[in-house]
Order: sequence, then C-alpha cells, then structure tokens
Amino acid sequence: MRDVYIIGTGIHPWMGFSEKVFADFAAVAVDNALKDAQIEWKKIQAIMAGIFIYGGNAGHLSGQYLESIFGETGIPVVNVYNACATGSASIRMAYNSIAAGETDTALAFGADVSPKGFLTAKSDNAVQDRDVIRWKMGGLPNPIYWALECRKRMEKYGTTEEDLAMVKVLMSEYGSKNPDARFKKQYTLEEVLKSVYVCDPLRLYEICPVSTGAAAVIVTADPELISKADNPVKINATTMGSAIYGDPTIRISALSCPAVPEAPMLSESYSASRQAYEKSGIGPEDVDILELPDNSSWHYLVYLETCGFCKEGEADKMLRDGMTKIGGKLPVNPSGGFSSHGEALSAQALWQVIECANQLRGRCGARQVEGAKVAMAQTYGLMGNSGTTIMSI
Amino acid sequence: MRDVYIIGTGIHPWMGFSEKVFADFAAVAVDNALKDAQIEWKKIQAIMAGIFIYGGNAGHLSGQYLESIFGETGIPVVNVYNACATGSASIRMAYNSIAAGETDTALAFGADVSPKGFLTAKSDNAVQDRDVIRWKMGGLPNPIYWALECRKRMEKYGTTEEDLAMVKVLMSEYGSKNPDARFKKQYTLEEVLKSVYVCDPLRLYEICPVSTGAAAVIVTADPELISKADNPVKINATTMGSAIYGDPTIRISALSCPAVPEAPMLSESYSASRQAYEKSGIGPEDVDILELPDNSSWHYLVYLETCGFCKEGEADKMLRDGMTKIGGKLPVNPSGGFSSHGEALSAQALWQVIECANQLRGRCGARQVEGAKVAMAQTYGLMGNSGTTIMSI
Amino acid sequence: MENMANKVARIPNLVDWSTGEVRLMGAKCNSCGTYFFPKEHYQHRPDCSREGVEDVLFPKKGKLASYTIQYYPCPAPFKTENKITPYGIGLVEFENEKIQITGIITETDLKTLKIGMEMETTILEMFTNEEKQQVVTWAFKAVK
Amino acid sequence: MENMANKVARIPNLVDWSTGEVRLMGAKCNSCGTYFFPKEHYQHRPDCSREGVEDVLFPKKGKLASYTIQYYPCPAPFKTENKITPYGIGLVEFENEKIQITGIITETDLKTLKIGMEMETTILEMFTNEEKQQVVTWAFKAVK
Ligand SMILES: [Zn+2]
Ligand SMILES: [Zn+2]
Repeated sequence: MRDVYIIGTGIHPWMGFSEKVFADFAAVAVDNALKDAQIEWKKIQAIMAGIFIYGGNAGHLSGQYLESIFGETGIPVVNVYNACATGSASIRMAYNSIAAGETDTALAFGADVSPKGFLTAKSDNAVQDRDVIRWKMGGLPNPIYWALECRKRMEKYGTTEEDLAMVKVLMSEYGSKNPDARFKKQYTLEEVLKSVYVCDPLRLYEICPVSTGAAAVIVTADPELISKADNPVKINATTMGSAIYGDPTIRISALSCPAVPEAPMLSESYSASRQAYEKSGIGPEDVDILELPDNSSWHYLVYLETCGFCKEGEADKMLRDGMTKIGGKLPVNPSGGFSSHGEALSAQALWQVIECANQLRGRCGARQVEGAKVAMAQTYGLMGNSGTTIMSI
Repeated sequence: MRDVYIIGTGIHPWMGFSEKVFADFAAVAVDNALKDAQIEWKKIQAIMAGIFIYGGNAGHLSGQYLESIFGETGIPVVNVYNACATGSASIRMAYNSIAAGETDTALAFGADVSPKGFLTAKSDNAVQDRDVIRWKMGGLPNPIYWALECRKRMEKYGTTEEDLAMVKVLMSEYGSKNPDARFKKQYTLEEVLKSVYVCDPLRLYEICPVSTGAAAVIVTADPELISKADNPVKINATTMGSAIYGDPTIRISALSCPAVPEAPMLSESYSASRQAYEKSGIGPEDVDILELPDNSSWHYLVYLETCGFCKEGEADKMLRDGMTKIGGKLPVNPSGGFSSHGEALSAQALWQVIECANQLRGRCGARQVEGAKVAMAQTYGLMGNSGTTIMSI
Repeated sequence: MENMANKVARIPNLVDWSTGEVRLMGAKCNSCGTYFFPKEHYQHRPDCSREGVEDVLFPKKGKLASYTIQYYPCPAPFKTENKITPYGIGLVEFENEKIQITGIITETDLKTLKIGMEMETTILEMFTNEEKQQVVTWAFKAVK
Repeated sequence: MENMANKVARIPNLVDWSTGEVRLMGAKCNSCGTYFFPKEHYQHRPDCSREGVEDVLFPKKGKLASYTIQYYPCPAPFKTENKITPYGIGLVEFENEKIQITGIITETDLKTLKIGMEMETTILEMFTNEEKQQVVTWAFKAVK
C-alpha cells in the first residue's frame, strides 16, 4: 500500500455560539488548508465531510454544501457521522480512498456551530432510540455519565480531587498559549478546586462545554504535491473502533452497563488504538505527543490507560510525576485539549490531528514540544465511537 | 488492487408505514445476508451503515445499534448519509476498506422506516439550510422538481404522456413478479393515463412514494469465503459522484438553477457513471442489466441518457422500441424499480445492487434476465448525490 | 403595483418591494460572474477567488422556462389561509443573469400557461400573523 | 409500598408496580444470558443465536455501584414540577443479573450516599398530566 501524507491543514479558531452558519466556518478552515498545501481547489479529488447534525438538510449534506462554495467538480463527496469521533471517520475515509487507489488527494473537514441551548434528544421514539428515555426519564445530561465513572475510579484507584483539578491547571496553561483555543485563561489548583460542582466529583472547570469550530485536513499520495509541501506528515495509521461486548463503561445515552467486565473500559478506544498500533508497527512507547479527548478530567486519566500508556490505575501517578507535561516523557494535549477548546462535534477529531501535525511540523510557538517525531490523536464519541490517528515526520 | 466480491445479500421486503423500529428491519436484512454468505457474524471486520435520518441518535448511529444486536466486536463502524444515494456511500466505503487492505470482509447495510406523514424540513435556519425556504415559501414538494424537468423534456424532445405511462406499465409488470416489492398490482396503459395528476404532467402512478425497507450486502476479498460462496459477484467498480458547476437541472431543495448549461443534466450521476466506466473498463455497451432510479417516469427516461445508454433525447425511442424490456437489448429495472418499491432512503441503493447481484446469480424467478454477465446499479440523491456500481459474474 | 403596506415576507432577504416594484433579492459574484438565489447559497465556479460578491435585485420580468400544476396541498411548514390548489409553479428565466428561479404562479386560468411566455415578479399573500400583518412569499404572474 | 393508584410512567415498559412492588422491566436472552435494560436495546454476545429473549422484572433491591450529585437542572424534555436539584443519581447493581442500572436517587441527605450501600427501586413523581395523573419515573432509595 502506498504512503499517505498530510500536506495541508486549516482551522477556524474555536469559539462560543455564533449567528454565522456552519458553511462559513468550514470555508475558512478549507481555505487555510488549501493555502497550507499550496494547491488549488481542483486538485481535491474527494471530499469526506463530517455531518453537522443540527444543520438540517444542509448540515447532513455538509460536503455537498462545501463543494458548491468552492466550485462543484463532480468528485466523490461522502458525509459521515460518528458522534464526537466524526472527524476520525472523515480522515479514515480520505485515507482509505487514497490507499485503495480511488483518488490521489482528498479533503476531510468538519464544522460545527454550538447550538444556543443544550444538546438533547433528536427523536421521540423511545423504543427505537433509548436517548429519548435518558432525557425524559433518566435525568441524565452527558457529564453525569463521566461523574459515575469518575467516582468508581476514585474508589478503586484513589484518584483525588486534586488530581482532577491538576488536569485543568495543565490544560489551561497550554490553552493560554494556543491562539486557536476558545478558553485562554490560566487557572491555579486553588481556583479549580473552588469552582462549583456540576456533578460531584466533577467541577465546572473539569468538564468541557460545546463550542463552534471548524477544521480541514488535506491528505495525498501524489509525489509532486508531497515534494512541494512544507514538512509533509506521514499517516502511519488512521483507524476506527467500536465497542466490545462486556465493556463495563456506562455509555452516554445508555441506561445500564455490565456489572462484570468482559472487555476493557472504553473498549471502542481500546480497539481503535490497538488497531492503529498493529497497523503502524508503532507502540505507545514510541509516541512523543498524545492528543486525547479530555471531555472531563476523568477522561484525561483513563485514556492514558485505555490506550496503553500505563497500566490501569497508574495514570494519576503519571500526572503527579509530571510525565504528561510538555517537557515530560509523554506530553499530553499541548493544544490545551478539549478543556481549552470545548467540543465542536464534527471538527474536533480533525483539530486533534492538526495539533499533532503542527507539533511535528514545529509550528506551535510557545506550546511547542521539542524534537517530536511521532504523534497520536485519540478521539472518543458516545455510543461506541472512536478513532486513532498515528502520524510521524 | 485486489478483487472484491459480493458473497452475501439480504433484504427485508419493502412495505408501507410500520410501528416496528428500523433496527428490527435491519437485523432481518443482515441475518439474510449472513446466511447467504454462509459466514458467522465474527467474520465481519467492518460495518458501513446508512444513517436513518428520522431515527434520532440511534438512527444516526445505526451501525453501532446494529452491531449491538449481533454482538459488539470492536470493529470499525462508520455511518454515512448521502440522501437517497446513502447506500452507494456505504458499499463504496466497504469496498474501499477492503481495497485499501484495512479489512478483508465488510458489511454495508441500510434500513429506513417510512414516516407517518410527509418528509419535510429538518431545521429552521433559512440562511444555513435553503431547504427551509423551499418548504416555507416555495411550496415545493419533491415531485414538483421532477415535473418541471419533465415539462422541459416534453417541450424539447417530444416525450408524450403515453411514454410516461408506459414506464409504469413495464415497472408494474416486473414488480408483480418480485416477491420483495411493495406494489404488486399490474397496470394497463389506460389505467395509468386515467390516474390523477399529482403535478401535471406527472400522475400518481408515475411517481414513487416513501417506503419501509432494509438491505444488506457483504463484500470480501478473502479467497476462502469467495470460494465457498454461492456464485460470488465481482464488483468492477463502485463510485460516487457529486454535481458539476453549470448543471442545468433544478435540484431538489434548490430555488434556482442555471439557465445556460455548462455541464450535463444530473451531473452527479453523469460523474458517478463515468468514473465507474473508467475504473472498470466496462462501458454502457457492455451492460446486460441496468437498475436505475425511477423516482418518476421522467427519471427512467433521462437516466438512460445521463448514463450514456443513448444520446440526449433518444430514450423515448428506446422505450417505445422495447429495448428496455426484459428480453430487449438492455433490460431496465427488472426488479420493478422504485415505482414498485418506493424509496427507503438508506436502503434503496443497496437493494438496487442486490437486484443486480441476484440477476447475475440467476435467482430472479419470473423476472430473471437470461444470460446476464454484467449489471449496473445507478442511484440518485437530492442536492448532488449519486453512486454507480458495476458488477459481473 | 399592489399595496405593499403592512406586508411582511415569511423569510427575509428573498423578496424586496422597497423600490416600488416587487423584485427578487440575490447576489452576484464579481469574480466568476455567477448569480445566486437565495443569496446565501453560494455556487461559485471552481477555483473562483470568491471576491466581490454583492447583493443584487433581479429584474421584475423574465420568461417562463418550465411549469407544473400541483394538485395537492404542500405539507407544513408551508401554510396558506386560503385553499390554493391546484396551483401553478414555474421556473422563470432571467436572461442576462443566466439563472432560472422557481415560484408559485398566481394565475387562476392555469390552461393559459405556456413555456416562453413573459412573467413578472409579484407576491402571494399566505396568511395573517399575530401582528395582523399579511405574511407573503414571492410569486410570478403573466404579463398581461 | 407507596400508593400507586393514579400514577403513570412517562414512557411505558420500563417500570412496573403491578406485582405490588416497584420493579424495573427488562429482558433476558436465554441464548447468551445477557440482561437488557431497556428491554428493546439488545446487546447480545457476539454470535449469539438471539433465541428465547424474554421479559423479566429485575429484583427490587440491589447495591449502589456508583453515584453522583447533579447540581443543575436536567434540560428538557426532562420535566419535574418541583425543583429537585441537587439530586443524586446512581448506578445500582443487580448481582445475579450482572447488570448496573442508572436511576435518580430520592434521598434528601445526599451526604449519606456510599458505594456498596443497599438500595431499593421506587418511583419519583415528576408532574401531573392533563388527565390529572401523576407522571412518574423509576428511581432508587436507600434501604433503611
Ligand atoms: Zn465566484
Ligand atoms: Zn443473546
């Protein structure tokens, strides 16, 4: 199989609610990616688009919408949805299209506009869609799921409130150095520990909100485009995982979970990362930078274990020992993470890939990790969605 | 690139509104496909799922939902949406996953439950989603778009009301022989011409309604599975097309179209079919059976031209001369077409592929086309979506 | 023209009568020359620099490029106080702009419709809102 | 137990009190042994033949496997007549069934919650509907 490279990336900075429409944000990200890749629009041979689920017909056909802005050329355009791992699906499909020989150069993008209110049920058929039950009878906003798991972890492994707060301290330090982040204020441990509980043991600063943002990545196997690109980044593997029977994690939108584990926690991400390790021949020990989905401080800790960077229950020690800091053995989320960005559903997995690529390309200024050669972007979506992308330079 | 084969297909027969949920229909189709392929569930290494857009969270993550029924194994599961070409996207992605070497065996499926009422706008932001304008101010249900194009055709090429009615006569004859079709009544030319107008010049029997249905296709490059399969069908190409700038067709959900053509009509399908011809080395002259998207009688005619089976304006003659009948030079829609099935959005493109495969495998009983070696399934979705699959035995 | 006092478009930025004539509102790209309707739905020529997109009003008159007669009520969110079915709906071509635009035809004798006939932009009253305003959409009628 | 006359679950087939006890309604697959809640959300073991799925009532009592305290109101379509925040919400483990099920905890002293404590199934009154019925959801409370 031929090698596939990232040659262009673009972002629209993360922000809060906006009256502007998703296509405007998408166009900014795609324009930036084209400029970075130094190619014209007609070089794009396929578009793999993340669905903007609150955008009606246009949001569900976001790829067609984007194409009409830049000029319709008849190429394959496919729209994907994998909850918060949607961006992983788009880059994986762009990669597969090239690896399969269908195209040489493809665009993956996603854009999301934060809704004015809360995210909630999207249908009214409780038999078909248990999400209806969790909202109407369960009283279960997303962070409760994380809090339930976090409490189990504290009981089992002794994770402390200080550990949870320390994650925010680190993320806010890095976020303050990232011009594309939404939240740039730096917090002390004391400030975090004084913030109100949303769902005990998780505090306001320890969970991430919903944001507006857009991201675009151009991948290619075209030798000419690779040779003229500025520090092209090789994709060693980009994989998707789903859940494994017996996963004890209580999944968002579920009302129950197994009491006896027969699979790893967050098995969708276990599966995605193990597929990526196997396919790339790169293991956790080889990774210089990790972007993981810190939807909450709990996620930050558990993902280090799920993805095999330490054994179960040992992530707190990694954090306390400073191993996950910039300058440590495994810098985690130098971007500032979800904590500094918030979730922009169909864009966030691509933004993680872009942060990794920017780090490998030495473009990260005050938050630059020195000498990084291998980076891994790990994402997570509700109801059994996950993706892993391993890159190198 | 290695060859990819269809080894198993399954359908849930098409029907009207049902209180049952989409996952139940999907499970029937997938069970049938597994039985046909003579494999167990654990052989499936990737799931490419069509989104059931009216199914809320569950419908948007239909692949995850389906996997939990059959047993979660951690494999890649991606959900796609390309309007009525959604099934084309799912089979294309399954094909690419195998061709790229990511997996050996993959499942593509789609299931849709007809909503009780009419399809209508899915958002309320007119700036973002012009679909809101066409419903709130345009007064434009889907068939109007087809009628506007049909009227142009009649003016330009002399297509008659009898031609339009004849399409239904043929489709109803074949549908009556298809146990999986929803509509099995056979109509005479006179009966069709007496049916009421929905939007003049299109009559009630000349446009297709919305249906419930499910379809599943298992594809593989695994030599062992291919060798034990019953008449495996080779996929010569499976492609997706989007629109081309200057396409004069008024697209569903649009409020305007170019007055001066700079691209072929239905350019998304022009593009998809030309990609398939180029990739497979098979041309229209080699195709023994064509399944095309007869959303209306107008589609039946124009698609023969769009896909290059005759020149523009010549399809009526093909129809009148009996060339498109079973037994003619190019049997079109031996399944009975959309006219006998109705649209089941995420399932219909797969059902077209399955009809083609069944014809090549000699399984079509009273509607069997004798001696067919090459078949082509052509689909169409609103707002610039299309897919073409060419198969052979 | 009609008395346009106390009338409001159901969705803004589509139809204008501030000039004394009913005209459709769109946009034009000065880089690739494409006209858009609605104006927010960009459809640039591939590789257009997308610079200089500006609002335009389409001419009042065009010619009928195609039409149909709809026999069933359009489902919600479409809404009219009076029964309008069967109603004509057409594609009106604006020659210099190289664009055809859809619209309901406010013609009672639908048998007179013919491709090529001259049409003019008008409005159709749909319903009265809570502020007692007539809520309207754009429409076309034959030039008599 | 509580007086259950004139009470109705907001969504059917989840909680039952016809036996005189409040119990959660689920299903069990007799082929792979997995219990489901809600019963329509199948989660079979891979390659299960999926035969013999039957309705079950979970035991009234289980033990608290985890909990949180929610400080903000749950957004719509969740609906209660009375302010219930902060409210406890827990995962209750049914030991033989090898399943943990979420539920709001109807405890006023949330400081007493502790992993491992014995809980029983109950109902929470949410609001009165147009038929003057009390609309309820399932919930858990500590066994005193
Ligand atoms: Zn332009
Ligand atoms: Zn089972």
